[in-house]
Amino acid sequence: MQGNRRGIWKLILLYLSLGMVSLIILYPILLMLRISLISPEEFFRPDKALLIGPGWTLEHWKGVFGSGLLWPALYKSLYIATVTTVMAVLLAAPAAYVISRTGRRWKYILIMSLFISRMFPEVGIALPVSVRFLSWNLVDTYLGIVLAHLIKVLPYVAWILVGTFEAIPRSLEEASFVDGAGKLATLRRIVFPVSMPGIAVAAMLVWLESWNEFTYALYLTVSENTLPLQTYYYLNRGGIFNSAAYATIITVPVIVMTFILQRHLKAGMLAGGVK
Amino acid sequence: MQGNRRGIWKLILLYLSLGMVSLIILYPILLMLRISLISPEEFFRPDKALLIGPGWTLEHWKGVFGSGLLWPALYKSLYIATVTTVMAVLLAAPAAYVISRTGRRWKYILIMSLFISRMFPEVGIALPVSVRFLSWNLVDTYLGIVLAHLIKVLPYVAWILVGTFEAIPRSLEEASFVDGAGKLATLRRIVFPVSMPGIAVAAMLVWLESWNEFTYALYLTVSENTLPLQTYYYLNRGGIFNSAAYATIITVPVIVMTFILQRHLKAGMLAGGVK
Amino acid sequence: MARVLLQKIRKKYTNGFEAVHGIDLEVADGEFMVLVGPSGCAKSTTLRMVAGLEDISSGDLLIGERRVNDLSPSDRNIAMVFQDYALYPHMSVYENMAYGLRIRKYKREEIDRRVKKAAGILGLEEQLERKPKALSGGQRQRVAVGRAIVREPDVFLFDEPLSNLDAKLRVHMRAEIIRIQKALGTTMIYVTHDQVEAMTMGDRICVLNSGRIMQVAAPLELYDFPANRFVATFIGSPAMNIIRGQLKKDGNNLAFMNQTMKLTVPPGKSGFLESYNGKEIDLGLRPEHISIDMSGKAAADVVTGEVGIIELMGNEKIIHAVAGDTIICRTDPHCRAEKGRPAGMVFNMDKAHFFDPESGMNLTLG
Amino acid sequence: MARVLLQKIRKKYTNGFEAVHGIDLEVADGEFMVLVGPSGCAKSTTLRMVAGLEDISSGDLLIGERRVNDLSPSDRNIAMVFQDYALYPHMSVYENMAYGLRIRKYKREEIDRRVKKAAGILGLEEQLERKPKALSGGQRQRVAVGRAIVREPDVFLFDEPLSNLDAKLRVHMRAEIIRIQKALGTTMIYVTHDQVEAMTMGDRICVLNSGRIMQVAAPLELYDFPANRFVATFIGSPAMNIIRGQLKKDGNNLAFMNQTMKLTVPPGKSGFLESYNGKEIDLGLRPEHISIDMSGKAAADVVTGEVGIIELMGNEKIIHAVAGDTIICRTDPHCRAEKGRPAGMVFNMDKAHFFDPESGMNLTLG
Repeated sequence: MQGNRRGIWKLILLYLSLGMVSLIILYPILLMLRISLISPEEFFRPDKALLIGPGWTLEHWKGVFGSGLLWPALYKSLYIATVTTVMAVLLAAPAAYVISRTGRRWKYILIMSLFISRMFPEVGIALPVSVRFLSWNLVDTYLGIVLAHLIKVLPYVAWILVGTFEAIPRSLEEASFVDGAGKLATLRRIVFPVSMPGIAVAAMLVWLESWNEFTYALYLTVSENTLPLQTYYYLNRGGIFNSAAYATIITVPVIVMTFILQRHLKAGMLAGGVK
Repeated sequence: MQGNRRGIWKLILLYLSLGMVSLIILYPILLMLRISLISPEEFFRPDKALLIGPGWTLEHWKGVFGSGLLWPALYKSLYIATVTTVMAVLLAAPAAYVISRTGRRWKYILIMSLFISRMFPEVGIALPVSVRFLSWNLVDTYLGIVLAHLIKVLPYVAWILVGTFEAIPRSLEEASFVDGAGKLATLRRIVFPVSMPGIAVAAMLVWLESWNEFTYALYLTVSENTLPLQTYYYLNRGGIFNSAAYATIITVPVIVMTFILQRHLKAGMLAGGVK
Repeated sequence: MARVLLQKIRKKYTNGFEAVHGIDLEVADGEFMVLVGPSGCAKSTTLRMVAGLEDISSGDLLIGERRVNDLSPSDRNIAMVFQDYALYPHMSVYENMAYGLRIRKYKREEIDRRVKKAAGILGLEEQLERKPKALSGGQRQRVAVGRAIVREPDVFLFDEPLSNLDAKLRVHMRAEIIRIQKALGTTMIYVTHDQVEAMTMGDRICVLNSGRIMQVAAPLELYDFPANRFVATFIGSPAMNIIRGQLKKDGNNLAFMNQTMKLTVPPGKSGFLESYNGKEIDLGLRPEHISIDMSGKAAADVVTGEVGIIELMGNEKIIHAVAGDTIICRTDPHCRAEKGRPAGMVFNMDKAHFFDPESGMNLTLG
Repeated sequence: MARVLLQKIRKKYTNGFEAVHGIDLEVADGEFMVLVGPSGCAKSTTLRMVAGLEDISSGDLLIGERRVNDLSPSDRNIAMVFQDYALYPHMSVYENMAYGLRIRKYKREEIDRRVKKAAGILGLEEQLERKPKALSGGQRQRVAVGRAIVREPDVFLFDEPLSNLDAKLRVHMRAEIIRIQKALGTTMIYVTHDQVEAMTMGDRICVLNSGRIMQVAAPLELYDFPANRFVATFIGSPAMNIIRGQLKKDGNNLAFMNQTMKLTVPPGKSGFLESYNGKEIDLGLRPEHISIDMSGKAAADVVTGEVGIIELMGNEKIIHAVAGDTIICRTDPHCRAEKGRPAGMVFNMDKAHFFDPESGMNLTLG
């Protein structure tokens, strides 16, 4: 039951919604950027105009860059996110390959551990984890946070990779065997190249997850902050403008990667791919 | 290429892994419970035996129940989780139904907003949100946290519900039309009953998500804490035993719901269903 | 029970695509009409317009004497069986059948009587309390039919209802549906893409192509006297051979000829073709009207070709032989034609059809 | 090029299920052998055991003179075409075909020569630089075949390679595969579930059922002289009629009779059946060997039944008539039999087969 007029209305509604969604997504980002550039006088003026308006300043950014706190935090965040990503892919890929070739019972275990690790309260889990890490001298170390992040991301990297490997028909490997290649040559020349896009997506998602992570870092850090901690640290002390500058710095690679990733996103990948 | 012996080894390996996974999941929970029941002397003894061993006490629990801080926090957490769930389902269901009956372009918008809302750093988004809420007098109110939680959960409730409604073939509705029912009667007598299991799963997942949520609550709360905040509050002040008791209280409904949910979990639902 | 009349029914989508180009069709009261055609021919769209599930862009749709264009599906007093059965999964078989009656506020006893009667007709008495997922494919199919017949509607609409069943069950359900339709005498419009199903079931068949009606006729009439080249090649498997050539006067008779063959047009058909003398024309001949002669003797109406593909069906052999075009013959399974070797094809020209190369019209129907 | 010999090959899974029960089969050098059977008959499992993709539980598999049971697929010098083609999606057509040769460390010029030659045979010269996803279904199929032929293996193994193509392309590719196999003279084992494909392609056909060989024979021999009731009903569509009855002495001849019919056993067949006098037996007759006589006269070997389902195919009519059992006849499309009316069925007893009711063996083969 569709007519010409209804079709046009639908299209208008569609673009309106598209605009609304973009606005809702864009607005807090612009607001964040603006706060990092607003002068305190303007910000605390009762009848302030937030997004547009007078009172622009680079003071806060100069403060952030000059304080000597940015670079260690940036380095730590980059280091942890990158090491977590490499470790997660190296650990999850072989397991995921085996699971994708084995059967339903393993997949059930995986999906359950994925579900449980996602649904249990982080503040609850972080406490015994940090108590344990304390006795292993892992609190306030890079390794400690990497391990905590691995607990968090491993099930879902495994899940994305199982999906990726499952999409490779077994007959592809069998054809390679019949063509004369061994198990290892088949992995290297067929399975790995074909699953490369899925692995790349999984890696980028893990990297973002670790880059953004807040709760575990909060529990496991005493001295050197990561970027998200630094954001909260300033806010907690009323440094709202510096906090906004830090939040902006965190957001830049997220926007870049989102832009790259959105072309590769499929509903299936989101099965494990969406946080 | 499978033989009898390999089959048995595979089975042993399977159950070993199952045991390992259970242990990894169970261990922090038991540790948490134990910390809430251990005497401080035992806990701070250098050669302490953590999980088993002497020094059991109910002191910390008595403290938690007697402090007068538990009941308001529990009430606030329950209230927020429940209101968020009801609102999320009521808002998302009609939109999800329309999207499931419309087409790919809407689904793309939904999946993108889902992805973006999941991948953007919470510490970054929470800042402009709380600045905005400040000027709307929503900071430190129940409504403020509910709204923040809705931002977080709406895309993925919508995603699960779109999946649920999509699984209902359009011909089912058409059959009902031909059978003489109107649009509304069809929704009430066919679509709604058939999609009930999916709606229930979505509701439970939202409830858990809101119940566990920490970052937004941290940013938007000044006086009355939710349970996760209370856990962190004690920890921050060195009250590790009270913190463990709070964490245990948070975990109880999570375990119950996980137990109920795991039977209904399907890979497809996890598309949006896993946090 | 009522006739259904489609008058200049058109369907044009928002994007400008015209799916149905103003078709006229009358389905008589109590008639079993089958709509058949290749995928994309708009047979389902046409059915859904009759049901009210698709808007009609222009034209008039009459059920009985009522114009129903603007009525909702629920007000047209039709019943429809869907390809996927569309059973309500949360209701028992009984409730599935009773739903339409409950919506229309029938009395409880009347509902019970009608459902039980339908269950009796369909052999579903034992399944009434079961949920659809506990039923076999054939039983689900029956419930879908049952849901249609309890309503005692003016018209049944069936949209490829058997395509999800296996071959054996399909043959059985075809007979069942024919039996029920004849017993109830309800007008039926039945959509299928399967020509055997169409020919087996329909009182008349309406062949559609790209939203236009190609021919409406009884099954064997369609096969023996196709109105045009489309129907000729769509109905029948393997398809009718179509050979391009020219008509030329050859003594008293007309002859069909091209580079590889010269065939005499029988006197009975010559009359219709006089005006095509010297012009291009398409010859159509079914595979079973070409026999293979391995004696090697040249005779009238024999064309020699090289044997290509041979398909062995057990009871017959399908031989593809190349003589300019590829010509398909249906022969005895013991025919000794061999791949790559020459074979003589005897054309039974009494069964030949001639089509206008432009319009595709069958010129020999008179 | 080599013969393939299966000796008492068994396949038993870890869970105790025995899929293949010790089968013996010899495929001669250069022969085109088709494995056919219903789903679950283990035809694919058998092929995969020959390929080395499934372990052989016991028995000997010989390719040429070598026992290859314990060799990996890569060492058996076989090539396989998979149902889903299994083309490497990240490689071009050229690289797909060259992969097996590269793995075996052939010289670059030799690889180039062989790939170009195979591309020539298959008409893929224009597609060599394309990726599989840029190809049509038929072209993908060709690449899969090309990948097999560049290797110049001892044996080709084809696992339902045409089931993903549409009917028209399937007929064409069948001919193509036959042509290539004959040209190269390579031994071929070809699995299909489609009996027309089996009969059209195979030099010989091996009919499998539940992991046992039912019959190995040339196509028409299989149709005309089935070794047992399974082959009789599996090959041919509609299936051969099987009617249970008793043999009794009737004057000089044997007669087959049950409650609805009495038929004379022709003298040529009587000899084999003497020992079944007075015993139960199954009569088998193909639908095309029963004709319909509407004259109503009772005569010898005529059985009267009530017409049930009528399927109209265009060139023929399939009539299901009930006379005790349901009997299926293949008749002229203009046959005037009508549903629900009686019809006389004339049994051509010269074409009849008789099967032992217990073992199912064909007793009239001699």
